[in-house]
Amino acid sequence: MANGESEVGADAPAGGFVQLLTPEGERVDSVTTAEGVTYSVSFTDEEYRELYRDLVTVRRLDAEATALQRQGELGIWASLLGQEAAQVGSGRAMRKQDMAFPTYREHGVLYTRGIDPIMPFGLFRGVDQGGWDPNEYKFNTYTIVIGSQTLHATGYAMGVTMDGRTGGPDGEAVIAYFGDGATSQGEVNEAFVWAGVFNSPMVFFCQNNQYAISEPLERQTRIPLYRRAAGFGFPGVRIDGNDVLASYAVTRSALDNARNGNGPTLIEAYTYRMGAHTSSDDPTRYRIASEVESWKAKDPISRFKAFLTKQQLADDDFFGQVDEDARTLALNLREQVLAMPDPQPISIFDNVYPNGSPLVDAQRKQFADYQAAFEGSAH
Amino acid sequence: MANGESEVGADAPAGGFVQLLTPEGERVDSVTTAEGVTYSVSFTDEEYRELYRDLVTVRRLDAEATALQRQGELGIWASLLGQEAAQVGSGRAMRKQDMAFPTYREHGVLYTRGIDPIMPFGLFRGVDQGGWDPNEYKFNTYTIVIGSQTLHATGYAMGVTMDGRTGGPDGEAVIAYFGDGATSQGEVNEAFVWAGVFNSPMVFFCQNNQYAISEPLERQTRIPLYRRAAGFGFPGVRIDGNDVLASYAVTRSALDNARNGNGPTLIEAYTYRMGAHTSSDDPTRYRIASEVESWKAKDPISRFKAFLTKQQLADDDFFGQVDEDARTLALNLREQVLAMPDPQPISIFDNVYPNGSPLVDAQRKQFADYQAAFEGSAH
Amino acid sequence: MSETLTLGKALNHGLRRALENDPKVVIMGEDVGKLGGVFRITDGLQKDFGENRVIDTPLAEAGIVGTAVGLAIRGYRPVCEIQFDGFVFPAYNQIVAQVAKMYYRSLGNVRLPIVIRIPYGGGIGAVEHHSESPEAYFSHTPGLKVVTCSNSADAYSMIQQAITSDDPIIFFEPKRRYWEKGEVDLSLAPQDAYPLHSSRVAREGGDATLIAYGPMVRVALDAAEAAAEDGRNLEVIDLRSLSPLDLDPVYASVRKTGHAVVVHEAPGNLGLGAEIAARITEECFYSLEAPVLRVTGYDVPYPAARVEEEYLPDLDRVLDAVDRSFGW
Amino acid sequence: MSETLTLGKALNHGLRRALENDPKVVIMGEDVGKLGGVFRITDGLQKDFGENRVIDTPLAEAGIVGTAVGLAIRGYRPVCEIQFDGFVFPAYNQIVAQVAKMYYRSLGNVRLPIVIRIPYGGGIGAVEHHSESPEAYFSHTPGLKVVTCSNSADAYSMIQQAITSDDPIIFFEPKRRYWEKGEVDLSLAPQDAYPLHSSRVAREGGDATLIAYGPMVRVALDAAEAAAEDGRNLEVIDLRSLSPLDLDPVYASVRKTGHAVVVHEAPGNLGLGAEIAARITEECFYSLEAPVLRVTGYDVPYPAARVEEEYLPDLDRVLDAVDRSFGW
Ligand SMILES: Cc1ncc(C[n+]2csc(CCOP(=O)(O)OP(=O)(O)O)c2C)c(N)n1
Ligand SMILES: Cc1ncc(C[n+]2csc(CCOP(=O)(O)OP(=O)(O)O)c2C)c(N)n1
Ligand SMILES: [Mg+2]
Ligand SMILES: [Mg+2]
Repeated sequence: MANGESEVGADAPAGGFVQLLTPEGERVDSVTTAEGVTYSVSFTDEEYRELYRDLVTVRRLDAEATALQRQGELGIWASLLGQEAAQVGSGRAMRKQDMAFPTYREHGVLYTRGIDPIMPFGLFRGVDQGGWDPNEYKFNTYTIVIGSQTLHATGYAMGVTMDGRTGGPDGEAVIAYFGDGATSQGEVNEAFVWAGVFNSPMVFFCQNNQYAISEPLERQTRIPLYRRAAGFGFPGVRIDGNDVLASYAVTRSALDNARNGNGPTLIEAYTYRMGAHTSSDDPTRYRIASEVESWKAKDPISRFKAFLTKQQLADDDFFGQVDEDARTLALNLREQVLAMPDPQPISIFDNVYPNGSPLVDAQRKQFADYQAAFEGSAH
Repeated sequence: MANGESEVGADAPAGGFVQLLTPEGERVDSVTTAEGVTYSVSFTDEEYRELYRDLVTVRRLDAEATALQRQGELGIWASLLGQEAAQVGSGRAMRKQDMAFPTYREHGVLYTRGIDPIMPFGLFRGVDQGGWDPNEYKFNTYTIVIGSQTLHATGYAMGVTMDGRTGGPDGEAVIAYFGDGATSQGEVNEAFVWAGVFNSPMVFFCQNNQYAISEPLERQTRIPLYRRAAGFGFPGVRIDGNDVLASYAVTRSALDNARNGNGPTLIEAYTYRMGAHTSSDDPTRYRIASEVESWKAKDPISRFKAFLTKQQLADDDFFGQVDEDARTLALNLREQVLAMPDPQPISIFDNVYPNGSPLVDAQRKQFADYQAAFEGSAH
Repeated sequence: MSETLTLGKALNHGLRRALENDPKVVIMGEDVGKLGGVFRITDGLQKDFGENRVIDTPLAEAGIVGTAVGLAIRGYRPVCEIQFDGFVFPAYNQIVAQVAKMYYRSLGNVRLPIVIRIPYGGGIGAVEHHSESPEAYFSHTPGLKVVTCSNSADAYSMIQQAITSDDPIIFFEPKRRYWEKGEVDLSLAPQDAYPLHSSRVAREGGDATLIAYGPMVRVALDAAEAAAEDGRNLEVIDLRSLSPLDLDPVYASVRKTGHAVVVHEAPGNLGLGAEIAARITEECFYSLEAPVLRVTGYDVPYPAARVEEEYLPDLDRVLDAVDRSFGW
Repeated sequence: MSETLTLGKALNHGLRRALENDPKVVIMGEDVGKLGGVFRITDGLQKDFGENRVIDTPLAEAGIVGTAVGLAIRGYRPVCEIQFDGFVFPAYNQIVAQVAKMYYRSLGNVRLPIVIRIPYGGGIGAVEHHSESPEAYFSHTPGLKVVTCSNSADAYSMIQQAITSDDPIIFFEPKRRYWEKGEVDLSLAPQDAYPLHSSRVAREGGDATLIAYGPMVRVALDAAEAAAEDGRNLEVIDLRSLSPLDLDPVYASVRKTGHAVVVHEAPGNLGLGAEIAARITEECFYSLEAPVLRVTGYDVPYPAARVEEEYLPDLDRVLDAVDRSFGW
């Protein structure tokens, strides 16, 4: 239960969280927080099934990426395994006009925005730094420096206000993603200051996956993270981050508040990073198997499958088909990754400045001459 | 009333504050906050009179500094006018073993630590950057970059814990001073994170004097500043910053909590900067006279004088003597300032590195040779 | 329409023009609104353009630059004021890791037409952190452009050119020259003014080349005056653009004079003088009659006000270097 | 007691010695405890010295360095780990405005014996911000000392020397050399080792002088090997100390060879090569047969992994520069 004391579900952390679907796949009709805010969802059967499809698809694509990395086809991969519900729910909660500022792990959000999942693979393969047009996709480039994107999001949101694009259901809202570790960064807290002072149309979406690489949550805070918002004068809500329905309901409500001109909200999605931090990491050095096991029981997909099954919203044919479709997509992704051309060496001199620079131009020319001479020589 | 809803005194801001002496000079016996913490003081008559003496003295010294600046004897001066109670109360609340980390405005705290008031004048006259030994005086050098000292204080406090110097009444505590504007800096919020995570023996003492140069409080926050602490998991208390008794009582209690191992507290001293930000500033450009007038009625010294008079703790002879003594101290300060020698030009090469540097040595020598040649020449 | 204006007032006029010419231009920073900035460079602008165009921000430099990035992504052209040189460092991460790199990162998809104005340099009798010259930290950073002005006319035009440029630009303002007067043609459109990233011969001469920028141009010109009395004709080049450097006029001059002295306030070690000396030597190896000499701040933290004159390059130190060059 | 150790393991041993030798030494940073650091440089240290000596900190670099300042005032000797070069910038304000200046500010009363370890440089196929060479930003800052090691023996001794020094030191670790092996004498006390702030001739030769540091020393040595096959004898100098620079061995070499090439990964513009070139020219003006040439990273943001080899100086580019120097 958000900000409240009562708990929902045996699996809730102290202080509770908003949960609309239990780990066992039971639907909770609605949750009313201590502040009197009620959260619920109403989806058609088809919409429920599509949410399931999203969850399975993003997990499957993620698994493919992990495999590609192991096979040496990607330089690194930051897996979202375990965080599918947080990402799919919040991503689907966005409206068309909303803008997202991701970290390096929001592949699931990206997918739900309707963006071709290949988009971030240039970054992870090492052929580019993630070069797309944020305004075209309403999805900023991945940000690797922890926390910096929260200020970008806040500035963008200030611009939304200045453009007069808040104050009604057609208004625009902005969502900034970040992790539990990021909450310690000064810049993130400055974003909280700014969003409060300018009443910006912002949702701060914190995926608390319990770890910042090896460091457990206690290294970042001694109280639940959602309570940080109170210190800056806006609401903080904790959700069961493994419950796609809670993620959807609370994010949708917060985004709508923002677009209506009611200012920012912090959402803490309480979840778990099931895999390594990235493919370079070895989590066995800092956490015990039983902890991972206990989170397996809260898996976002199996609970949703259980729900669909119990409610007879889907059958094995459907599940099989979803798996099959996801597999096709994944294989397609694999092909696209393998087909990615390496950048031209000379391209390292491109896109340094919109207006160019004589220094860079001179170096480009020198480089070209050197390359040419080289190719001409015995080497 | 701290964190609570009920107000004490007609002059309290919304949300209330801890006040033990009203603007009219009425003593409030004790204040119990919504959290059930009771604050009170019990001073001997002599101690009350000494507090008054402190207040008058630091104001008088400050006025002398302002005059010295106008006369061109100081490069700049950051006046504490109006903030005497916050500083004297919190300064006197420190125990001998406690350590303070000031900004550039804590002349009153410095004075109550028993330090010769001349100490920071090297900085303001431009003969040095404020060069004293923090450990000798248990008072760090003035910090000009907004907020940075809060992290230094937190690190020092971590060291106190590591040294096993907390956990009892002899324990050490650390107090960090900063302004309302500083609360927006990322580094200050990182200090809150750290102090919370390491349960550091810290008091964060924020003098909310309503302005950061020209910017009013609304530019930094939309809720009262003391509530920031809740976001980081430790208590925040607002006090009437113009009430030396509240400042003393709450700071003493917070420092004692810290030294006993109970972790950090944020104190917001709600006060007002009666003068300009510094001697370089022109406050008429951004605030109206009536606002300043309304704060005059809450003057920390006149209320204390009224209290002493009403309680017959002091008479005109005493007040006259205090003024006279303060005047003597101020004239003494003036003489010391005027007698401050200018630094030797060559001293710019001193104290760059504990172990020296050949680069600096070479430049020192070159400089000396150049100076010598110059003096030898026609110039 | 030529007027005599202080450098500070010329900047103020330039900013006003920029606000008039493009509704997407916004000014943001600490105290830039009601107060008009601690140096009054933004004086009167909030009054005339409103709180949405001239924004008093929270006291946090990373926030100023970080939100400017977001505003730029949204289509705005933010002009950030950093109150003093020594206070830009909380924003350093945003500047070097985000502002400088987003165009590259996004393969040219994101332009950040951000200008970061920084009053810099010493000589005003201030306390610590108020007199620094951090330009090398930015000039060494690919993706940023760095410029500085030395006189009112340049101040007026260059600030407008910087704002209309799509490149992220660090705009250094020589704070101790804010009160120096000069002629400004207020009718000059930015596109007709001298190009932003070009250096300029500020004084012609054939005997030795003085290279300076920002607050030191005046010192170099004064030194040249004094040298002229002794029959030595010094050419003075005002760099104006610190990144990229425009050194062709410098090379041309050095090929003519054979002697070069670079002057700046920043510490010498890895200051701009190092790069300029290295490049001159590479380009003019056979013309140089002496190594390029540097007259700079010393490699110590900026000293207390009462000794800052010892730290700052002055006419005598410049002439001494010229003498040393001739005596090599 | 000589052992073959990787550079990373040598650092680990050096840190262990430092923790053993002085109870005031504390290691702090992100993931330095249980994980032993993302490069395992602090592997096993928390286990053996406890959580008060090897501290996993919150994820905030300004906090790491800022609290280290306070710990140092309290009498500790903090060794901060910054996880990667590109993540030092949130701490930049604390480093340049506090760590570098507190000794000066306090007239010598406050010593901050802080070491800030930064794995730096490219060549490991990483994503953005993980391959940068920001040493010039620190070397330009008075009050800081800056060192880097190029081999296991130096790594072992230099980290201990840096920790025992009372100066604040930025310690750059050549991350792509972490896995290179070398002989280390583990019985060598830091005070008996080669002095921390001295450069060293890594290979003698009389025809041209190569100046390199950190990860590029290996490249320079390989280039010298290759040149030797062609009959050219290159002297290689490993700078080790980046601030202050110890250039006397460089001058001696250049006076002998007349040809100098500086090699570093950082962008050329205002990189250390600029300062070194300027100083060599000043000191060895009449010995130089060609200008000092620089082989450096280009003045672009660090590129994507699949083209980083094009960006990084390699043997061929070094030899090309040597050729150009001889052909001047
Ligand atoms: C400023 C900065 N410091 C350090 C890092 C290295 N780093 C990358 S991810 C990470 C942990 C992030 O943890 P969290 O914010 O919880 O996000 P998660 O990876 O768990 O999704 C760290 C320390 C970085 N990218 N940026
Ligand atoms: C990082 C930084 N930015 C800007 C400044 C310039 N500056 C000096 S004092 C000040 C306002 C501080 O306000 P507050 O924290 O409320 O303290 P007060 O001066 O009111 O006591 C500013 C912006 C600075 N010193 N440091
Ligand atoms: Mg995490
Ligand atoms: Mg204030």
